[in-house]
Amino acid sequence: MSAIPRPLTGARVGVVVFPGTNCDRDTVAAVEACGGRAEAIWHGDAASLERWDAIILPGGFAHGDALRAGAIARFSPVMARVIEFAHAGRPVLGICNGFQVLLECGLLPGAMLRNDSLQFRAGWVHCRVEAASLFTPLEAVGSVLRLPIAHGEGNYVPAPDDAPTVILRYCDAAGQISAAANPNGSAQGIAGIARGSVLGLMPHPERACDPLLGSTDGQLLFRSLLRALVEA
Amino acid sequence: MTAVNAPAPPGPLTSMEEAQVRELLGREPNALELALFGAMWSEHCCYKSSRHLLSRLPKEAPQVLVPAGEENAGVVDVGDGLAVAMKIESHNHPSAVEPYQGAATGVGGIVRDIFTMGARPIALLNSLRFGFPNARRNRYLLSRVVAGIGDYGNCLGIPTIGGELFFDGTYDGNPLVNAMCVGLLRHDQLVRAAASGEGNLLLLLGNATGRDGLNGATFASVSLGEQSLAQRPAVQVGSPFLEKLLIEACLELLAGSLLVGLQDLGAAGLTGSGVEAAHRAHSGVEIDVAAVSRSEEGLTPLEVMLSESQERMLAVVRPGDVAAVRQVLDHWGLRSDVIGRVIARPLLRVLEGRSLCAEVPIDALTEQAPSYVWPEAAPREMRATASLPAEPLELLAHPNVCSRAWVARQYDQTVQAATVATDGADAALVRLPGSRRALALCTDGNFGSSDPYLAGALAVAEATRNVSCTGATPWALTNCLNLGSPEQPAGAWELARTVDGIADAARALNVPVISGNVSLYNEAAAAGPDATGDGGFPGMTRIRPTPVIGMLGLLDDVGQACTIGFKRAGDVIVLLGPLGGPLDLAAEVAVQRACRDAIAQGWLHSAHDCAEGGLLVALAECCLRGGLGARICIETPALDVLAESPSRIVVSLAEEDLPRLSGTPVLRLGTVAGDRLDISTASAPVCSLGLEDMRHAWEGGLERWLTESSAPA
Amino acid sequence: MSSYLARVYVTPKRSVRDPEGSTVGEALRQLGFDSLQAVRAGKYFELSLEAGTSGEADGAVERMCRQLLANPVIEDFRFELQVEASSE
Amino acid sequence: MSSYLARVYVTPKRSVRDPEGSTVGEALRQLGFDSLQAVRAGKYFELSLEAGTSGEADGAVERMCRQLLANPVIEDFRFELQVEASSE
Ligand SMILES: Nc1ncnc2c1ncn2[C@@H]1O[C@H](COP(=O)(O)OP(=O)(O)O)[C@@H](O)[C@H]1O
Ligand SMILES: [Mg+2]
Repeated sequence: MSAIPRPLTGARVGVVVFPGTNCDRDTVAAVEACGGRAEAIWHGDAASLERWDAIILPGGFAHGDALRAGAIARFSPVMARVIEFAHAGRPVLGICNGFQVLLECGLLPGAMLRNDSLQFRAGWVHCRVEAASLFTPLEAVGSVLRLPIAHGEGNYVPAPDDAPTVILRYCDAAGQISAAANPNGSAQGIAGIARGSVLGLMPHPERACDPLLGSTDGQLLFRSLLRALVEA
Repeated sequence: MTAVNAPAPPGPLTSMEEAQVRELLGREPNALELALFGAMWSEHCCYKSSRHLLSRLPKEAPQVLVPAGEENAGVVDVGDGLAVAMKIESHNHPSAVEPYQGAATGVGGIVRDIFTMGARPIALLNSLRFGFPNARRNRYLLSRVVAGIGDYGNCLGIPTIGGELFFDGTYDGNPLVNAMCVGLLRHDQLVRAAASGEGNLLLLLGNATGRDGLNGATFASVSLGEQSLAQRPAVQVGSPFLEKLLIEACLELLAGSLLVGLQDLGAAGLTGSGVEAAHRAHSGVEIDVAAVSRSEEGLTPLEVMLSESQERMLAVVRPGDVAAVRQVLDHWGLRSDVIGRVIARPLLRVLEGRSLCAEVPIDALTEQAPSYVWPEAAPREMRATASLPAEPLELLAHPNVCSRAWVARQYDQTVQAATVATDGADAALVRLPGSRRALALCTDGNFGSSDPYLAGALAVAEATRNVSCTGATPWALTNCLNLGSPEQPAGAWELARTVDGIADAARALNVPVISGNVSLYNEAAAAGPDATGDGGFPGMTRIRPTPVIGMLGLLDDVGQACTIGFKRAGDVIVLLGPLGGPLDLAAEVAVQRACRDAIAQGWLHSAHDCAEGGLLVALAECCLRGGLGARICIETPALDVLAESPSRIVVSLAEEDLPRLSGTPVLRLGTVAGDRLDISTASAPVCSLGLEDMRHAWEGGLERWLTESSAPA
Repeated sequence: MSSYLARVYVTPKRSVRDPEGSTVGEALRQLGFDSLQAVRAGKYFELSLEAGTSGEADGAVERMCRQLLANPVIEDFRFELQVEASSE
Repeated sequence: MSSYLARVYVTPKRSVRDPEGSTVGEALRQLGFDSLQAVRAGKYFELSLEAGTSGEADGAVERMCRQLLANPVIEDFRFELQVEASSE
C-alpha cells in the first residue's frame, strides 16, 4: 500500500475492553505502530468519549460470547456513549467480536450466525476492498488484502430491507469472489460493512501490521483512519 | 475434633497405606482425613510410582530459574531479563468420558499452572492420540477434543500454535489429550506458590465450589475399566470466560505486589492446593469450609475439600491488603472468599465454622507419602505401530501422515500478534517483544519405536531436531509420561525404560527437563488384537508407552528462521545425517548442530526432518510447502525411502554452498525442479508424483477420514 | 410473591438460514435416519423468577426475550409460564 | 406414512455446571430483572419426520436424541411428538 511520509501522531484512539475482550493489547499496539495514540477504555466506564478521536471495539469473546456473540456487551455502560459518538458522525471501528457488538447494538444492520461449518475458523483469508470509507481510501478500492481471521460466528445475514455498504468481501488471491474463498458462509461473501462513520469487519487487521507476522495489509485501515483524523 | 464414626468410603488407599496413615497420625483417622490422604497419596498428586524415577532426569542447567518439581511449572531464562514458564499436562481420562469438556478443562488447568508463576500465557500446544478414525467413536472423540481445545484457548486469547496427532489401535478406549502452555515473564515477576507468613489470609477466587470433578485425582490414578460409570466424577465443565478474568485479575494483583503467593486449584482441589502451598513455605493452613461459596447445596466438608470445580485460584494475602485485592477483583467481576489463614504449625486444619473436621500434618500428606518401586519385567512382546502403506499417494493420505490443517484451522494461531508467519516449519515461532528474537516451540512423541527406552529417546531427539530445523537452539523441555499401570510388571518396566530414554537423550542433547506430568493407568477394557496377554491387567489394553516432549528453542534472529518448503528451482537437495540404523545420540547431536550452523550462516534455503513416512514423506512435504517439484536420484542401496530412521534432515541450498555442509554425513539427493516429485534409484524409477495429486492426497486426507463414513481402515 | 418457571424457545426465523439445523439434519441422515425431513435448531431457556402476579411474570419474560434472549433480526421466540410455588 | 413434528429440549443435567446460563442470568439481572432466580441454557430442535406409526416416530426421535442431539454424559433431553399430516 501507499507509503505514509506524514506523521500521524495526534490522533487519539480509544480501545474498548469488555470482560472477555482479548485483542485489546494487539489493537493498541497496531494503532501506535501506525502512528496514532491508543489507550484502553473499560466497558463499565460511562464517561463521555469526547477526548477520543475514534473508538475501536476490538476482538475477543466479550462475556464469553454467551447467548450470541456481542449480545451482552451491547448493554455495557460505555456502549451508550459509543452510540452517541457514532451518531455524531465520529469514527467507530468494530473488529471481529467488536463487529458483532456493533450489529447487536444496531449501529450496523444485520446479524451473525454461526459459521456454516459449525466450527471455529482461523487462518489467513483474502478480502477485496469493495468501497471507499473512512478506513478504506478510494485508491484502495479493488485491491486485495491478506488478513487473518479467527471466529466462530462470522456468517453474516443482512437485515431485511436494510442493505449495508459492503466494504470487504472474501475472495481468492486473485480477487475473485467464490464460495470456496468464503470461510463462514457469510451472505454475498461479506467480510466487512459500513454505515456512515462506522465500520465492522470480521478479519483482524491489527494482526497484519508487521511483515514478520505475514502481512502488513492491516495497516491500510488504521493509516486511513489516522490520516482522516489528522486531516479533519 | 468431631468424631466421625461412619465407615470410610471405599477409598483409593490400600490397607497398607491406611495402616501407614494410622501410624503417621498416631491415631485412627476420621473419614475426611482418610479422604485427604486418599487424594494426596494418589499417583496423580504424589507420583508414588514415578517419583524415584523422575530423579533420573537431568534438571540442572545455567538457564534454569525454577527446576522441575518445585513449582507449578518450570522456568528458564531466555535473555534480555525475560523468562519462560512452561509445562505439559495430561487430561486423558476426563477426555475419554466427555471429550469436549475433558480437553477444554485440560487446557484450563495447564494455563492456570502458568499464570500462577506470574507469567502471561503466550502459547498453547497439544499432543493427541486416538484409535484409528475408521471407528465412529474415535472420529467423535477427535472432533470433540479439537473443538474443546480450540474453544477454550481461543476464548482466552492464547494462540494454539502447535501440536501433534497420531492414531493407533492401542488408544481405542483410552485416548490421550496432553496440553502444554508457555508463559512469558520478566525475572522480577516470578512468584512462588507458597503460603508463607503466619496470619496471612487465604482467598479463594473465581468459580463457586460444587461436586464437579469430585475425586478427579483418584479417577486419574486408576484404569478406565476399573471404575463403573457411576463412580466416575461428575464431569467438569469449563468456563474459559471466567478463566480469562482470572488471568487478568491475578496478573494485575501480582503486578501491584498485592499477593504473597498464588496457587491454582487442580488435582485434589482445595486440599491439593492448600497443602502444596503450605508445604513450599514450611507452614500450615487452616481452612474453614463454611466460608467457601457453593454452587450447589448440601456439600459436605469432604466434598468441599476435594471438589475439582474449575477456574479457581488460591491467593495468599496480607490482612491489610484484602481491601485492595478485593477492589481489583471487583473490577473484573470476580468473587472471592476469605476461607482461611496461614498458621505456623505445619498442619492442614479443616474447620466447618467452629468445629474442627480434620487435622493432619502437611508432611504426612506430602513428603511422607508412599513411594513404590514396582517389580519390573519386560513384556513378552513389544507392540509395533501399524505399518504405513507403501503406495505413495496412499501414504500421503494416511491418517498418521496427512496434513493436520483440519485441526489447526480450528485454533486461533495469530492472536497476540506474535506468531511468526512461515510456509510451514518444524516448530512454531513466537516473537519475543521488542526484539528480533523468537521462541521455537513444538510437541513430539514417538512414532516409530516399540521399545519404550527408544520411544523416550526418540521423542527428545525428534523434538530437539524440529527446533533445530528452524535454526533455534534447544533450550529446555517439558514432558508428559503417558503409560499403563505400573502395578503390572510390564507397565513398571515400560515406565522406567521410558524415563531412562528421555534422561539419556536430554543429557546428550544438553537440554534440561524443567517440568512435566505423569499419567499412568492408561488402559481400557477393550478386546481386540491388542488386548494384553503380556502381563497387563487381563482383558485390558494398555496403551503403547507414549512419552510426549514439549520443546522450547531460542532463535536469535527471526528473520533467519528456516522453513520446510523448497524455495528455488535449481537448488540442490541434500540429506543430512546417517542413512539408516538405530538412534545414535552422537549422530543426532551432530546433524542438529550442522543444520543450525548452516541456518545461522544464512545459506540454507530449507530444512525439514524425516519423521513419519520417512524420506518420501519429508520430500513430498518440502515440495508441497514450497510449491516446487524435485528430481531425486538415490544411488545408494542403503537408503530406503520409506524407512523411518532417526537423525535425518532434508535441506536445500545453492549448489555452490554444498561444500560448506560439514560435521555430519552429507548425501546429495537431487535438485529442486519442475512440478513433480520424481524419485528413482540407480536401477529403476520409484515414483513420479504430480504436485496437485500429492496436494489432494495430503491436504484433504484428514477431512476425508473424518467425513467419509466409508474411510478405509 | 410467587415463583414462576418460564420456558423460553428461541428459533431461527423461517426466512433465515439455519446452519446448525442443516448440519444436524445432515448428520442424522448419515446415521441412517432417512425419514427425517427437516431440522430447525434453536435455543431453550428455563428461567426461574419471582413475581406478584402471572401477568407481571409474563411481562418480565417478554421483556427479557425482546431485550436479550432473542435477536429480532434472525430469531423468533415464544415462552410458556408455569407457577412453581406461591408464598402466601 | 404420517408426518410428525418432534420438539426436542436438551438441557444441562442438574448436577452439571452451566456457565452460559449463569452468564445470561447475570446479564439479565444487570438489566434490572432482579426477580430472576436462575437461568438454565439449553438447546431446542424441531424435527419433521415421516413414520408409519407414532410408536415408530417416538422410537426414532428417542434414538436421535441419544445418538446425536443430546450428550447423555452432561445433558438431559425430553421431546414431544405431534402428528402433522397423515397420507392416507
Ligand atoms: N515427568 C516429569 N518430569 C519432570 N517434572 C515433572 C514430571 N512430572 C511432574 N513433574 C513436576 O512435578 C511437579 C508437580 O506436578 P503436578 O502435580 O502435575 O503439578 P500441578 O498439580 O501443579 O499440576 C511440577 O513441578 C512438575 O513439573
Ligand atoms: Mg498446579
